[in-house]
Amino acid sequence: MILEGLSVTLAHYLAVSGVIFGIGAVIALSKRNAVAVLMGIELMLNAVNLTLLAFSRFSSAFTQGGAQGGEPLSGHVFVVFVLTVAAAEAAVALAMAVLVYRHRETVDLDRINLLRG
Amino acid sequence: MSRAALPPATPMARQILDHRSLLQRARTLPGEARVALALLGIMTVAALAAVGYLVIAGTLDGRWYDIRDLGNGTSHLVYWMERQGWHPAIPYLTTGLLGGLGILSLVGGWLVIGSWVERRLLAKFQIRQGPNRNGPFGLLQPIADALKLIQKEALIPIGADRLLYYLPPVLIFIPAMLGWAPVPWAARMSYVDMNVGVVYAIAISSLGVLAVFLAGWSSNNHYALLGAMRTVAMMVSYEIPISMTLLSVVVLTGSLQLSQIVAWQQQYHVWLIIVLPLAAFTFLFASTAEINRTPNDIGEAESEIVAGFHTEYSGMKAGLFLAVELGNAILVGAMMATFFLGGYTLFGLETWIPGYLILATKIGAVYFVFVWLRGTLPRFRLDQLMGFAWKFLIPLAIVQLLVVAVEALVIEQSGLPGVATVSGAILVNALLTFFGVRAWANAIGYRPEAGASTPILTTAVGGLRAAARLQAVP
Amino acid sequence: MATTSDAANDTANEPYVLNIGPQHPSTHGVFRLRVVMDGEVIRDLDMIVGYLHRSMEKLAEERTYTQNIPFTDRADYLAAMSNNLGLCLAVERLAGVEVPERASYLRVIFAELQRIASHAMANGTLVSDAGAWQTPLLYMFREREKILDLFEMTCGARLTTNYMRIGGVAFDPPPEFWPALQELVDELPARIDEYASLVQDSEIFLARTRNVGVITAADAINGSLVGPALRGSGVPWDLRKAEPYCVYDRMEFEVPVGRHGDVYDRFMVRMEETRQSTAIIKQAMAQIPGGPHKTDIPLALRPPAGEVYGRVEGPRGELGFYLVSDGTPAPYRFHIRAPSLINLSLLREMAVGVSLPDAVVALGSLDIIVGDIDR
Amino acid sequence: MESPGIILAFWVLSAITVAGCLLVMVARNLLHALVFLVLAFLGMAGLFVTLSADFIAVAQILIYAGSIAVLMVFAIMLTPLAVRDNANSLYVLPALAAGLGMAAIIGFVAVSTPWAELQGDALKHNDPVTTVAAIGDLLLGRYVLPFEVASILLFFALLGAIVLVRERRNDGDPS
Amino acid sequence: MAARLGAALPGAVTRATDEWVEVVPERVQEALRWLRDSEEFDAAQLSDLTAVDRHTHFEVVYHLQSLDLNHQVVVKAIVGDHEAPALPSAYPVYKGALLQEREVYDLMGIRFADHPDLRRLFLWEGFPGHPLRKDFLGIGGGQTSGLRRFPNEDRADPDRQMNRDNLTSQEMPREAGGHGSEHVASGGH
Repeated sequence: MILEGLSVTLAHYLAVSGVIFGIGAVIALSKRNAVAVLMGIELMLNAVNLTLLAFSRFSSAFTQGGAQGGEPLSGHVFVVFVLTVAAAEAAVALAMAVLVYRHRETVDLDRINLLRG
Repeated sequence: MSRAALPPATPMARQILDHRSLLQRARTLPGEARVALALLGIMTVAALAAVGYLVIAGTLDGRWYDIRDLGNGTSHLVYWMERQGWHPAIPYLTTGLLGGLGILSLVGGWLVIGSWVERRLLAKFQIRQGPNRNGPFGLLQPIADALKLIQKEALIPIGADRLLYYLPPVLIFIPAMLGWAPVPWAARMSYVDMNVGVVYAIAISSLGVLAVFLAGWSSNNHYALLGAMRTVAMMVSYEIPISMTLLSVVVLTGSLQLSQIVAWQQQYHVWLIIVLPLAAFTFLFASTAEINRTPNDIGEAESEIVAGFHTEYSGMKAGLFLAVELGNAILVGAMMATFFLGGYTLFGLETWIPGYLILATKIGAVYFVFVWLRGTLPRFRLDQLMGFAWKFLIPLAIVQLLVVAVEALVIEQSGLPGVATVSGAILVNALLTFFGVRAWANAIGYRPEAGASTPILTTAVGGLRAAARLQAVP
Repeated sequence: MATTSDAANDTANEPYVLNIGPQHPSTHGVFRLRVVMDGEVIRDLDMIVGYLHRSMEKLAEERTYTQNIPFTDRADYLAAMSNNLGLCLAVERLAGVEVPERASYLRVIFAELQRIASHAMANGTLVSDAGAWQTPLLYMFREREKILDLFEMTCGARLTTNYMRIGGVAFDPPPEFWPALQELVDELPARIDEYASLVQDSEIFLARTRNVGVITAADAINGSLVGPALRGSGVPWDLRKAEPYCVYDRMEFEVPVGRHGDVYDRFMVRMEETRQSTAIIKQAMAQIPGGPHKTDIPLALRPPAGEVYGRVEGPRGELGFYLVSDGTPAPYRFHIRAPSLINLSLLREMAVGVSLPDAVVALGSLDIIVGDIDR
Repeated sequence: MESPGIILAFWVLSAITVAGCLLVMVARNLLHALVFLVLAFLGMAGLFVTLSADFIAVAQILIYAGSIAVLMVFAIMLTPLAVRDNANSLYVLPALAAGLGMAAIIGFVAVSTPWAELQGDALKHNDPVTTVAAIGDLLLGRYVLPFEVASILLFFALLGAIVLVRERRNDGDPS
Repeated sequence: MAARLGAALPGAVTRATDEWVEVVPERVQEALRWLRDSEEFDAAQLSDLTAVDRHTHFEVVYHLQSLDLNHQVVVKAIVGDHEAPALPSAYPVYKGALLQEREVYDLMGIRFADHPDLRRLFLWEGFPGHPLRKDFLGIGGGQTSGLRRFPNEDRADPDRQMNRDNLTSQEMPREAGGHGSEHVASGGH
């Protein structure tokens, strides 16, 4: 087969996750619109999820049912928590965006400089 | 003059029976053709009888050519391919393609027939004829419709966002098709019998929201945007009661796998609609909201916002939206049948009748209910619908879930015979449904509007003073 | 969507303008509402009419009185008989023409048939506006069809009947008419009950129409509302009782009056009126005498100089004809007091601040006919 | 993981996901960006499937593509005058530098670290396992405390969001 | 009736017949209010409002109806200025005058002072002339009745917020968001 010898390893997943994390960071840091920043943050969280799942899948505990003392699916559980936090964070952040818009009529983060007075 | 005596409105069945055009046409056929037709009919009956005998006698049981289970055929194909020593990807891909084609053709065929059925049924509800020009009983009408839609001009509104305008008709089709994956058509016969079937179904159904929103937003039309926002708000709200009710089902049956849910119903010889009537109602009602059908079709309420999110679509793009609407109705019918109506089982009859036929019948029944509702009921208002979801369905679904959790525990672990525990659960849930619904409706301030709604009859005339006098009399 | 009430915000937010019409399923014709929305709620409303304006009143000044009767068919095209009747009564009063008794009975029968047909349409479309996909509408059309068949039988036209004449009616109905009419009035009460059972106790319909579009009795009177819209608000005002024309003083019937003034009451008033109309037709059929159906009048009728305001209770309420004559065969001034137009006076009050579906239902409950609005 | 299907799926899905992320970055229109974001989320869900995480994949679709995307839709629609474009701020170059730096570091660590002890027989093992039951056991067993904390967090997030955007009640005339 | 009205509002009544009362045009609103509020006449409803062009002057005719007493009162106001007729509005007294006065303004050209929303009702703003006047013999100004668009329909009054934003595109200013084809104008903006 053409694909022989092209086996996918943990490093592949980690690299992809790193790239996504980097792009997410760029979006989060460079966008003006609060919603766009939130998109970047969600992408970064996603990248972390991918890392967690990859480690979970590639650890020997996964198939040996925790014979070496590790829980095989701890990574999955962490991801569940990350999903939870992401959902909560998205809800609150978007509520804040709406609120800020209502008071300042912009969600341009460069112009929201309340603390500057 | 001749029109003065219109035929009175007759019941639907009578009208169908009175429809003699096919028989009349048969009488005008030449003699040979009639003989040939009769022979064909006799041969069909004989073949069916033979197959039925073989099935009942058990000589064909479990073989790949057993017509009761198309899944057996596929598995035999896979075994054959593996015996040839081919690469494992080939049988995998083959079966995947076969199943995909099967589902696509089935759903496609159903779309064609379903649109005819809907129009005919609605016509019967509305004391009119319905499509009856193209082919016998107007059966070719859907094809004519499709041809008409295809050759229509594809308009793009000025100021529309082109990318987002072209995407949604396609996007919305994807979840409507993907949703069929976990449906068990018969024992061992589903496209992917995944472990997380229920969650998958919910997740896939939530994908359609975005397509609807994009369609409404990109059209650059205020009706479309209003319809899109209404649909999105409604879908998001009604996902919660749907998830809650499906959670009750999952807790009771102890599995997220659709085939296991059907198996549970088979094991206890009871449909879940009997065990969980409230959940079944919630699911049906919330589904009508999810798929935009009467009485919850506020997203495309034609008397208010014309056609809602697909106002600006023309030609086949509009056709795709309409097809998806119908396809979603069938998909919901399949889910309803699987979760609450025993799926492909029919109290033992599934041994004799192919399971997919039973499931199809049940889907048809649910679809009939949808058409019936559409032919009968007015439409809710958005705030009423939202209030109904948040104030009524969700609290009741939560209570139901708690009760079901206890029942599941009892059924699983009490060691009592299943008949006793399940009957107890049925009783408890029926009581909960009856009293819980009434009590909660009372608690949130619902009072049925009975009486006092007929007008006052008077022979006096007058103005404000007369009006005050009339209202003063109780 | 959500906004605060800050003045700054209000000016900053683009108003969300929705054009309902001129081509829209719930405007019942080429009628246009320009609505400023805030989410689902209507903040402002403007009514744009005139798409069907034919300047009937100007055209009428160049035609004889008889030649003007067909115009009235086309003003309120769902109540042609009542419109014919209104004009004929006004001209007869102006010119002092006597009407044979048989003609008066025929006029009552046809005007009441027209009322049933028109109310059927009004209530059917109202339920359609509330979202029932045409089923109730088509049930009501079943009876309307039969009434239109009777019209066709009598005068050859179904919609623009042009049946009444100054001094009587154009034709005596053919012999087949009476058994057909008898059959219709015999089955009508049962059919109306069937229709009512389909709709009036429907929980969804109640939820959509109860306490929606409420007009108080005082507002309804002050806003010049007439017909079922006025009676729905509780005011027992019906010209057939107040100043009986034709032979209404010999008929026994009751005036239905609503309790709350909401959309549902207007719907129910119309339902009850169809029942009362059936009763009136039955009485008229029993009482109708023989004799001529028409007085002969000169081809070019020259009423004496003067003015008259003649009015009848049409299906939509008081339909008035203000005629000024200068002694020539053509009216000097010909004004139609159109109930559809004037009933819209309170639309803005009804619609602003409620949600769009409520406004649509409220508009439907006023039962407008664009031909009548625009003339 | 040497089954050709998985290898193909990995590369295709990675390409889709990364492309989606890049398009989010360059899209001029916020709603276009949202569409690409959903694409990236779906690609990510596919990657999760290749890691035998069926439940997490479906949850990813449900929560990210289904819910968070819709939340963003609402946020975008509720701020109508806000610029609907996806413009970059002044910090674009530093951000690019930082992001690329992070990606480079993670990539370097990922590739250069010898993950030998993690690449035993486990990787040859492709049998799908049912993760739902196991995750459930873990959530209500070992991780019950974080689970409860998460539920409280969700509750307060719900509460906070409602309180934040609640409209001031302006009784009286609505116009 | 004329006597009673004259007694209540001295100088308001100019002429009276059996059928109607003519009042001074400037005081018509006052007279209507008195008629509405008086116990004796109780003219609660304005059933009809119209006008007649008498070549030299306009007659504005009010048909008032008492529902409780079941009688009709006809009030007329003779507006002498045929070029620029004007009259106080009946709207403050009767809400039902809203559309009827707009109709009279549109077709006869009589301006009603303090009417809240005096725009043309059937015809578009800018339509030359008022068709129901006796001296209106055809559309002048080179315009025909078969216009493709209704000119200035949406620009009637720049102060009204509703008109201002009629033809701007919703939230996304794109190339053709302005007043383009009829499609845009009627398609739901």
